[in-house]
Amino acid sequence: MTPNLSVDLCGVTLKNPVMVASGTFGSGEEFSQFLDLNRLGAVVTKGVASVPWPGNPTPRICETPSGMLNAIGLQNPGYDTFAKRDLKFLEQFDTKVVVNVCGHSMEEYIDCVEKLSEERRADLLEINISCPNVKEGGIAFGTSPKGVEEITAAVKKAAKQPVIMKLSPNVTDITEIAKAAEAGGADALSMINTLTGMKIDVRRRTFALANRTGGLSGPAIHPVAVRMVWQCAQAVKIPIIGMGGIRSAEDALEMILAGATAVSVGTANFHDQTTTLQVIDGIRRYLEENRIADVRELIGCVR
Amino acid sequence: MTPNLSVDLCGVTLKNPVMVASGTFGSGEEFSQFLDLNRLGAVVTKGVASVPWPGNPTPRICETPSGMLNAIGLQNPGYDTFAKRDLKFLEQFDTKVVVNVCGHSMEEYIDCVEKLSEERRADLLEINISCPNVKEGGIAFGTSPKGVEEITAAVKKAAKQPVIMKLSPNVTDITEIAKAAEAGGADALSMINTLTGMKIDVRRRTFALANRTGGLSGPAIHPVAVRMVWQCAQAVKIPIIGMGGIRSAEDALEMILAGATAVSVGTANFHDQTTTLQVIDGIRRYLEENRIADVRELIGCVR
Amino acid sequence: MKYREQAEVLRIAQIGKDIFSMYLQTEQIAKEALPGQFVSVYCRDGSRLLPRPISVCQADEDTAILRLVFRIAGAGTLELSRLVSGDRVDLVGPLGNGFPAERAEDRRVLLIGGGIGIPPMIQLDHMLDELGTASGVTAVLGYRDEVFLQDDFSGACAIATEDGSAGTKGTVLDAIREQDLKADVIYACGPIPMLRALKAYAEENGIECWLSMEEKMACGIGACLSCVCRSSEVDEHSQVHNKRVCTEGPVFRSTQIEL
Amino acid sequence: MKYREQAEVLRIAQIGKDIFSMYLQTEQIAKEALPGQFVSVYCRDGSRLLPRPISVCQADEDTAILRLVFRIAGAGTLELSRLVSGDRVDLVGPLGNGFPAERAEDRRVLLIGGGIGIPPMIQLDHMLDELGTASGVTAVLGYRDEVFLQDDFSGACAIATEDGSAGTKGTVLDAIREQDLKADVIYACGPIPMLRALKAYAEENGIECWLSMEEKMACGIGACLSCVCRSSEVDEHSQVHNKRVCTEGPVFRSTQIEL
Ligand SMILES: Cc1cc2nc3c(=O)[nH]c(=O)nc-3n(C[C@H](O)[C@H](O)[C@H](O)COP(=O)(O)OP(=O)(O)OC[C@H]3O[C@@H](n4cnc5c(N)ncnc54)[C@H](O)[C@@H]3O)c2cc1C
Ligand SMILES: Cc1cc2nc3c(=O)[nH]c(=O)nc-3n(C[C@H](O)[C@H](O)[C@H](O)COP(=O)(O)OP(=O)(O)OC[C@H]3O[C@@H](n4cnc5c(N)ncnc54)[C@H](O)[C@@H]3O)c2cc1C
Ligand SMILES: Cc1cc2nc3c(=O)[nH]c(=O)nc-3n(C[C@H](O)[C@H](O)[C@H](O)COP(=O)(O)O)c2cc1C
Ligand SMILES: Cc1cc2nc3c(=O)[nH]c(=O)nc-3n(C[C@H](O)[C@H](O)[C@H](O)COP(=O)(O)O)c2cc1C
Ligand code: FES
Ligand code: FES
Repeated sequence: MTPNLSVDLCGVTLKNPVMVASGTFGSGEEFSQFLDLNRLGAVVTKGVASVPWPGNPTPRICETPSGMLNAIGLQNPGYDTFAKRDLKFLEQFDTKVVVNVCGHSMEEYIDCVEKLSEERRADLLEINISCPNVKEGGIAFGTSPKGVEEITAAVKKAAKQPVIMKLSPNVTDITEIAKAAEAGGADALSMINTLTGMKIDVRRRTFALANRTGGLSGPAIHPVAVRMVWQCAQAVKIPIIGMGGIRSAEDALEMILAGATAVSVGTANFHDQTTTLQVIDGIRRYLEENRIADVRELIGCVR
Repeated sequence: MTPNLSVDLCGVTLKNPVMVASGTFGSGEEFSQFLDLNRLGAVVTKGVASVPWPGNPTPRICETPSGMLNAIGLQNPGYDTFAKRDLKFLEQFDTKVVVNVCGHSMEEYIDCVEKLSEERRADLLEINISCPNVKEGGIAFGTSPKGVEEITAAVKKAAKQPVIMKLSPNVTDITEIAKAAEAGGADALSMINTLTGMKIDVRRRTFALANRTGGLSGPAIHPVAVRMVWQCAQAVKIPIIGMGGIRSAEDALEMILAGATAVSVGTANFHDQTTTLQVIDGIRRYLEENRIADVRELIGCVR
Repeated sequence: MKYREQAEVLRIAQIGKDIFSMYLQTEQIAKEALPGQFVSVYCRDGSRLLPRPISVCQADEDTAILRLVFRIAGAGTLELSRLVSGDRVDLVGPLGNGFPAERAEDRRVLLIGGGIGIPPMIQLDHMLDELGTASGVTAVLGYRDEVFLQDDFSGACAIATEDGSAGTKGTVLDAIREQDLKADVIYACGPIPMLRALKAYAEENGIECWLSMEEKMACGIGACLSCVCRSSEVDEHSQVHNKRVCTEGPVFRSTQIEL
Repeated sequence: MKYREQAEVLRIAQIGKDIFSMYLQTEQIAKEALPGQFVSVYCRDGSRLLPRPISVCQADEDTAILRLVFRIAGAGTLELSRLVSGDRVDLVGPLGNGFPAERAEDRRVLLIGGGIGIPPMIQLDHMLDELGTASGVTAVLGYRDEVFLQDDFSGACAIATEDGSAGTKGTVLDAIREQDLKADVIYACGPIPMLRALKAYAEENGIECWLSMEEKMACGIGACLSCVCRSSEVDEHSQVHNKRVCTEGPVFRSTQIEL
């Protein structure tokens, strides 16, 4: 008996629940030299905006214990190049494509989502409302329930594809934010984006990142991510894509047991380009060893 | 030239800025077999309440990448035993004593602080308002600015010693909380307590901790702690005690450069009982190598 | 006294499926380690901070050589299994109270070990053998399937295996009943279900019974309150119904604790 | 092609203060590695996730033996320095573009290395030596104090040391001026201040100049946009004034980038 690994994400069937985390995998081309993209549940692309963004000055990253900080600043080539080059490249693969969208303002998000609505190569949209560089008086959209509900509703109106809202973990109560996204009409949630952190270069007595603060990712944050996925799985009815520090099948299964319908592998791709495949194989092995016929039986079964 | 390591914390002189983090060092007795407590800037005791608390069921801890989760649940022998045994034990040492206070309700905090106000062996009080088991509808005092200001003001009224408020990192904007504590009259801030996390035991398909969630500590959280110390150092005028993942002099110096007047070593004590001494020696070496006469020159010098 | 030492691996060998036996050159730890005490073993990998508590299996007072026997249970013990002669490993110990060997005087003794709970019974067996004060010592060893370490005991052992591949098919209690083994005092280490059954058996039959407990540990020295078990009476140190396995234990009189 | 391999350490030796030379048996990487390319070296310690980019110092096409020379700069390179023969290490490579050796044809070449930027110049030197098409190749090596690797170059090298303990006292540019070295093309690797000075020198004197850049890397393969440097023109891939050091670089024409 081969166990079923496929899951349904807002009406889109993934061949398995393992995707990649936006920004850690480009649009897949670079990684396609190391693994067969056809094997992935979905490719999630680096955040794209309607026009090219230069991103932040360097250094943009630094290593931290079992993790890293990044402040790429959402550098991206803009929608047109992205569509012509990246989406075109992905066409050849039998996998789903989730396009991650960023913006400085409500209008920019909507602009990009509208452009994408004509794009049949984008199966799902993931809206990054957890990036630190947006207007509204310095507070990211993603940290106030009202802001989240508004932008979700606006994006939903403009979008043809199912909409995944990507949440920030830098909040007092993640379930409030999740409920606001659900109320705004989100079809699914992605969580978590990075925790805001800082490293100081003691030798040079300055910030390790040019941007001063950056986003903490990697295994270090896994326990926080699992907690938030679990909390939100109890609070909302829409599916959750769990991410944050996944580097093994066991880490992915923790997310699924906590309530995630699918998972994304991010920082671990940097350590081993084939992590996603190991996660997929490990989940299959777990199901076989435990005689579980369908991965969907595991979703949220730890309460 | 021997550099000066001593710092002033709310009028109390510490011989060096290195203390221990509450709950990771008992009241020092167990660790005194491995190191000379006289060398520490201060000993911070495990949280004490007016009466004994049984704490949570086991398992109370688990390991995570470069960190750990704990849900001890503030087990403590109650004020009387603590004073007779633990404070008595600490009397023999030439170091400062910070007593960490916990409570289920405002009244319990005040009760304990009042008992301590007669206690000359307690040099400073650290009020843990970031523990998850308090009343007020499940929201810890520590996560709303109003709650923080109120409890700070109440504690200040009852306390004879300087009052350090210990803040939770599980908030959207730590500077709001810090400002509320300052407004309530806090003499200093301790940050950060643990980040709420969860681990799932995939083999047994249940929570790794009996309490389900626990507090994440250790090097994994260091970047988040440094960020929060830095943010608050720009936002308030009272001194800050920095903690979260410190395991080397370099980690401690990051905190000091970010704006901490003193630092606490927590989880790292479990890995190496003598971490505090290595941190002290390393800070001294750094000052010597960089020809800095006084550690106080470093406080907050990275802006 | 407790010591923190960098011990050198003298030799390490696999002695069963996932089970390793390691000899370490210590300075003081092995000189002072008593049966039933344990050491905290620290990983080298920087992502694993907490100690791995491992029981003293043998400790030579003269040479200060310590023997540990462990099963690969996860990443930390996997790391330990890959150590080679000449490597150094951070240890803290000896920790905990150990078995009260003096309670064996003039009494019939059962030493009961289940699975990876067997190693600590070896040092106790050797000590009782040397003392010679007990009126008969029998080791009863329980396994899932594969038998290991039985030759390290000073006399013949009663064996139980779950799959019946050796000795009595069943548990250590089945072996005790089958061989009609009598005891005035029991010392035991093994999985919780075994300890629970022994506690009931001993208390029903009025046998003095000492159990070695396990719990997750962070400090290993009594400071953090991670490792408590429930005690029948209010504990003096904690002032509540909790005893620290690393300090008041790991060995408890069966009547002292709830299981 | 890029490969992920577990390479075996053949030998490792300290060749200067904190500087190590390591030979690795690869499968494909050393067969295809060009001068100026680099490999991502991964740590074993689970707390260090990101690759350490290290330049190819020598690569033997026939034996697939790769030589890396590195300086202990932090915990990761410290870990690498403790590897011993027989250990295995995860590598990804060869990465980046490498130096355009063909630009040396019929031209006077200066190979300029500063400190730990010297290793990649060795493979380029050997290649130019083999090709034999350049009209003269001189290596100019700059050090703080202690001189290393100069014997690995095929000919005599001009040396500069900051403390004057060997060769010209001062920088590589001081050595170039002192020895009045002429070039039509410069290849260089070293610290940013050196590269900045060379860029200015080359552009003032109309010399074609190729610089190998460094930046912190997360993926090493062009996917994460960590490692960009500022480009003079809009880059085709990024559509902004950024080029990826790991992909469009690490070697850039001096006029392509801002420093
Ligand atoms: C007093 C005492 C004596 C022990 N003696 C032995 C012995 O002689 N031989 C032996 O093989 N094992 C012994 N154990 C169990 C041993 O400590 C664990 O198997 C080991 O810690 C597992 O570590 P890991 O990294 O391989 O597993 P992981 O599951 O990856 O460990 C994760 C964390 O959980 C802790 N942990 C996991 N299992 C246990 C456990 N059963 N008890 C306590 N902590 C645990 C680890 O120390 C670590 O902090 C003893 C435990 C105790 C408490
Ligand atoms: C293309 C390229 C080629 C290089 N070739 C060599 C070489 O041949 N020999 C050599 O000794 N060094 C070389 N370096 C520098 C080398 O990568 C760093 O010294 C090394 O990564 C430091 O790691 P660490 O863990 O010891 O230091 P840490 O400072 O502890 O490293 C922390 C993090 O920062 C990164 N980092 C630190 N310094 C640098 C740096 N200068 N460049 C890029 N990342 C850095 C590390 O990779 C790691 O992710 C090269 C760098 C690049 C970009
Ligand atoms: C280098 C880097 C770039 C990222 N870029 C994006 C991005 O463009 N859009 C986005 O929504 N998240 C971005 N993220 C966040 C990840 O998608 C993911 O949410 C986070 O890293 C946690 O997962 P991980 O711990 O597995 O990396 C980025 C993360 C990293 C490390
Ligand atoms: C086992 C354990 C017990 C703790 N108990 C307390 C406590 O009683 N009171 C308190 O204010 N903080 C307590 N803390 C939090 C620490 O004091 C500290 O704020 C936190 O662990 C971050 O520092 P670290 O990463 O260095 O451990 C505890 C932490 C741990 C790991
Ligand atoms: S492990 Fe800390 S008290 Fe026992
Ligand atoms: S390191 Fe990722 S793009 Fe260069």
